[in-house]
Formats: sequence, C-alpha cells, structure tokens
Amino acid sequence: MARILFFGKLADAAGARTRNVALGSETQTIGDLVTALGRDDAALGQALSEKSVRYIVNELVAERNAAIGDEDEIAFLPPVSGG
Amino acid sequence: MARILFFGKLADAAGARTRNVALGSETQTIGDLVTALGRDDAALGQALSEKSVRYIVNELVAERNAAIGDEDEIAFLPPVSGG
Amino acid sequence: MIRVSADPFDPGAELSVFETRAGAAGAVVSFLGKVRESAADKTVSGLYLEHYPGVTERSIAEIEEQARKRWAIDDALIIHRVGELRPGEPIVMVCVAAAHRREAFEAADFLMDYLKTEAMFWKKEIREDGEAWIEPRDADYKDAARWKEKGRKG
Amino acid sequence: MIRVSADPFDPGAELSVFETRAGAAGAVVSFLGKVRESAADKTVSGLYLEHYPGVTERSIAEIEEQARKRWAIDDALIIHRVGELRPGEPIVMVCVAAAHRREAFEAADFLMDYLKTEAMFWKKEIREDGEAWIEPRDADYKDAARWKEKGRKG
Repeated sequence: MARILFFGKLADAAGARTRNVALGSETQTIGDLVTALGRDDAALGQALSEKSVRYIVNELVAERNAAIGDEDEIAFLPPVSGG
Repeated sequence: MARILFFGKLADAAGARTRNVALGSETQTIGDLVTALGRDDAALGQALSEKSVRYIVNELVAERNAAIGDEDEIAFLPPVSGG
Repeated sequence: MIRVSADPFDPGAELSVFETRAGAAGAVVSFLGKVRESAADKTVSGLYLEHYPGVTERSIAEIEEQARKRWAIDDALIIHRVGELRPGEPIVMVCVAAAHRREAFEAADFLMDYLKTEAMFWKKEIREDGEAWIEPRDADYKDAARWKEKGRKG
Repeated sequence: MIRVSADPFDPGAELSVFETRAGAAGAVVSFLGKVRESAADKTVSGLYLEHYPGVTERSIAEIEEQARKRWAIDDALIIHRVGELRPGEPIVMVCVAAAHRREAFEAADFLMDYLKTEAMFWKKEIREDGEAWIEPRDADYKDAARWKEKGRKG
C-alpha cells in the first residue's frame, strides 16, 4: 500500500491527512494517482489537479509524471504559507 | 566668555574638550574664531579648517559665517562615527 | 540552527543565547514575526500551522546553506512554530550574525522571504467569519523574486 | 524611544520588553552592533565613544521622525552606548515594529545607516598599534545614500 499525505486545504478536500492506497496496475505515476483519486471523489481530483499543487515522493520533490509504487510515500502540497 | 567644545580628534588637537574664550571685537563669526585659535596654535587652526568639520552654535547646526558672541556655546565636530 | 516546534519560544531569550554565542561578530540582525489580531478587517482568534516533519526542516537547511554561500555570515538561527497559535504569539524568528551589517540585514531578509514563499508550512486563520487557509500575498512573491535578480551586494 | 548611555545594556532583555510592548504588530526587526575584536588586522582592546549630550539625542529623535513618516511603523527603539567599551560588548541596538516585515526591515536598515554616518558620536579604537579616531567607511556613505535615491517601497 502506498502512503498518501495531504497538507493544508488538500487535507480538507481529502477529508484526511493520510490515506493508505493499494495502487492498481494502471496507476504508474502521480498523474495516474490523481486520476484514480478523482474517480472516487471528483472535487478531490480537481483540487489535486490545480497547477499550484506540488508533489513529494519519498521526501523528494517530484514531477507529475514521476513513477510511483506500493512502497512509496506520496505527498500533495498546496501553496505554502509560513512565517 | 564663549564656551568652545571640541569633539573627537579635534579635542586631541585642542588639548582639551572645552575652552572658555573671550571673543575679541575682531571675532564676529565662526570663521574669525578659527583664525584666532589658529594664531595661537597653527596645527589646531588647520584641524578646525578641514572641510569635513561641522559647527554647532547653541545646539543648532551653523555655517562658518554664522555670527557668534560671548554668550554662545560653539562646538566643532569632526566626521562622526557611531554605531 | 533550525527548530520547528509546537512549543512556544521566548524571542528575547533566543536573541540572548544567539548573540552571546556570536561573540564579537560585529552585526546581529533578528526578525520576529507574530500572529496578528486581524486580517482582511476581520478579528483573528488564532492560527493553525502544519508542516511536513523532516522534509520541511531539511528544505530550510538547504536555504540556510544558500544564504551562507551568498553572504559572509557567521551564524544563523531559524525558529518556526507549528500547531495552534493565538494572536500576539511569536510564530517565526530568524537571527543572523555577520562581521558587517549589510550581510546580516540581507541574509535575514532573504531567509524570511524564503520562509514566506517556499518553506513547507501551511497556515489556517481562524477568523470571526470562519476558517481560511492562507497563501502568500503578491508582495511576498515580489519580495522573494528580488534575490533572483541581483547578486551579492558589497 | 532613544537612550544614549554609558551603562551596558542587555540585547535580549531589550528585545523582550520591546516586542511585548509591540503587542500584535506582525513584524519586529532588531539590529545589534557589537565591538569587534580586530580592525585592519590589528587586535582591538577597546573603544571609547563620546557624544554631544542633548544635541545627539535630539538629532536621533529627528531621524526617527523621518523614519516614521517614510514607513508605516508602530514603534522604534534606539539604544547607543558611550564611554569605554570592550570587545564583544553591545554598542548599538535598533528595534522597529511594524505591521509588515518590509517596513520593519527597511526602517531598521535606514536608522542604522543614519547612526553610522550622521549621528553625533565619535569613536576611538584602542588597538595594539595605538589609538585611532574612526570615520565612516565608503560603504557606510554608500549605504546612507541609498535612501536619497529611492522613495518608499510597497
């Protein structure tokens, strides 16, 4: 199972800060994961597709076409607001 | 007697931080005072004539041609160095 | 040193420890950010801040490294609160020690711009009209862009 | 508030009082200047600072007024030591509180540039090779000139 982390307003959209997801064989990339999550919850799919959203895979910055698997930790980050 | 204040390196040049001076009738301005002080001590006169020296008369900034009298406090300021 | 914590901190005590450790470094600049009492004309009753533990700290360490390469600084301290905060509470503090004041001012300014626009924190304002996740203002992005345009100043 | 004094001050304690008084002002910037241990490659054993009592304080009050007109600041504190100081001792501290960090940074920077080039203090360095009255560096004059070129930034 992949571990999915949602931060800030994306956690509100997902209704949770973390989710464990078994990635099907059609879910090869972050983009595929967004599509899969959007099938169950269109609003979440839309929130995750905003161009301001950034991705982290196993604690490293990743692009939307990054390969992911069931051992990975995948984080979705909305625009930050520290300080 | 006018009260003369010397600050920083000008106090070193004058050998004192303050001096009380009876202004003669020929000493009408700060420029005249510099000339008079320079007659007794050429090195002091030269130090007070440097163009970086600023003048204060009775706690207000003054020009070299400012009128002065025996009731006045006249200060000679070398370049500042705070902070 | 970088500290991200849910515990409150005391800005005066932090500056004291930092400037003592900095010894005879000529210049110490500090920035302290506090939770405001209002935003968009609404009373703010509190803030909630979250971060990505481990990842956030490492990314701040990287930006501190950038600052150390760019300016001749002797030491830096970055403290950031997370969790629940109330108006008036310290939320962020940056201290920089350097031989000269220009370096200390610029590096502190740079670190704050980064913390505002790049560091992985997410902040929710609890206001009288509801809750709202905050995003950087245009002014914050503009401030951060300054450092891309110019090199190190003398 | 302006304080010119021969008594030592404690930067952490000063920031503590200042930032508490500033309440929920969003941003507090402080600058602390300390006596360095060396100058021009010579060991500095101490400094001697003099000022023009009354006149110096009033001229600093005027520049604080200028800063308040130029930037939206809530409060300012300027502390300057005079008399004999040893390496590592705090010599000057400027604190500025404002709603936003840009104002606080710029006003503190401006006040320091003024204190370096215009305020009536005279500083003698006691070095291993003798005593020397200090004058501002070219960099100090250049820094101070910045504020004549540009207006208030957004």
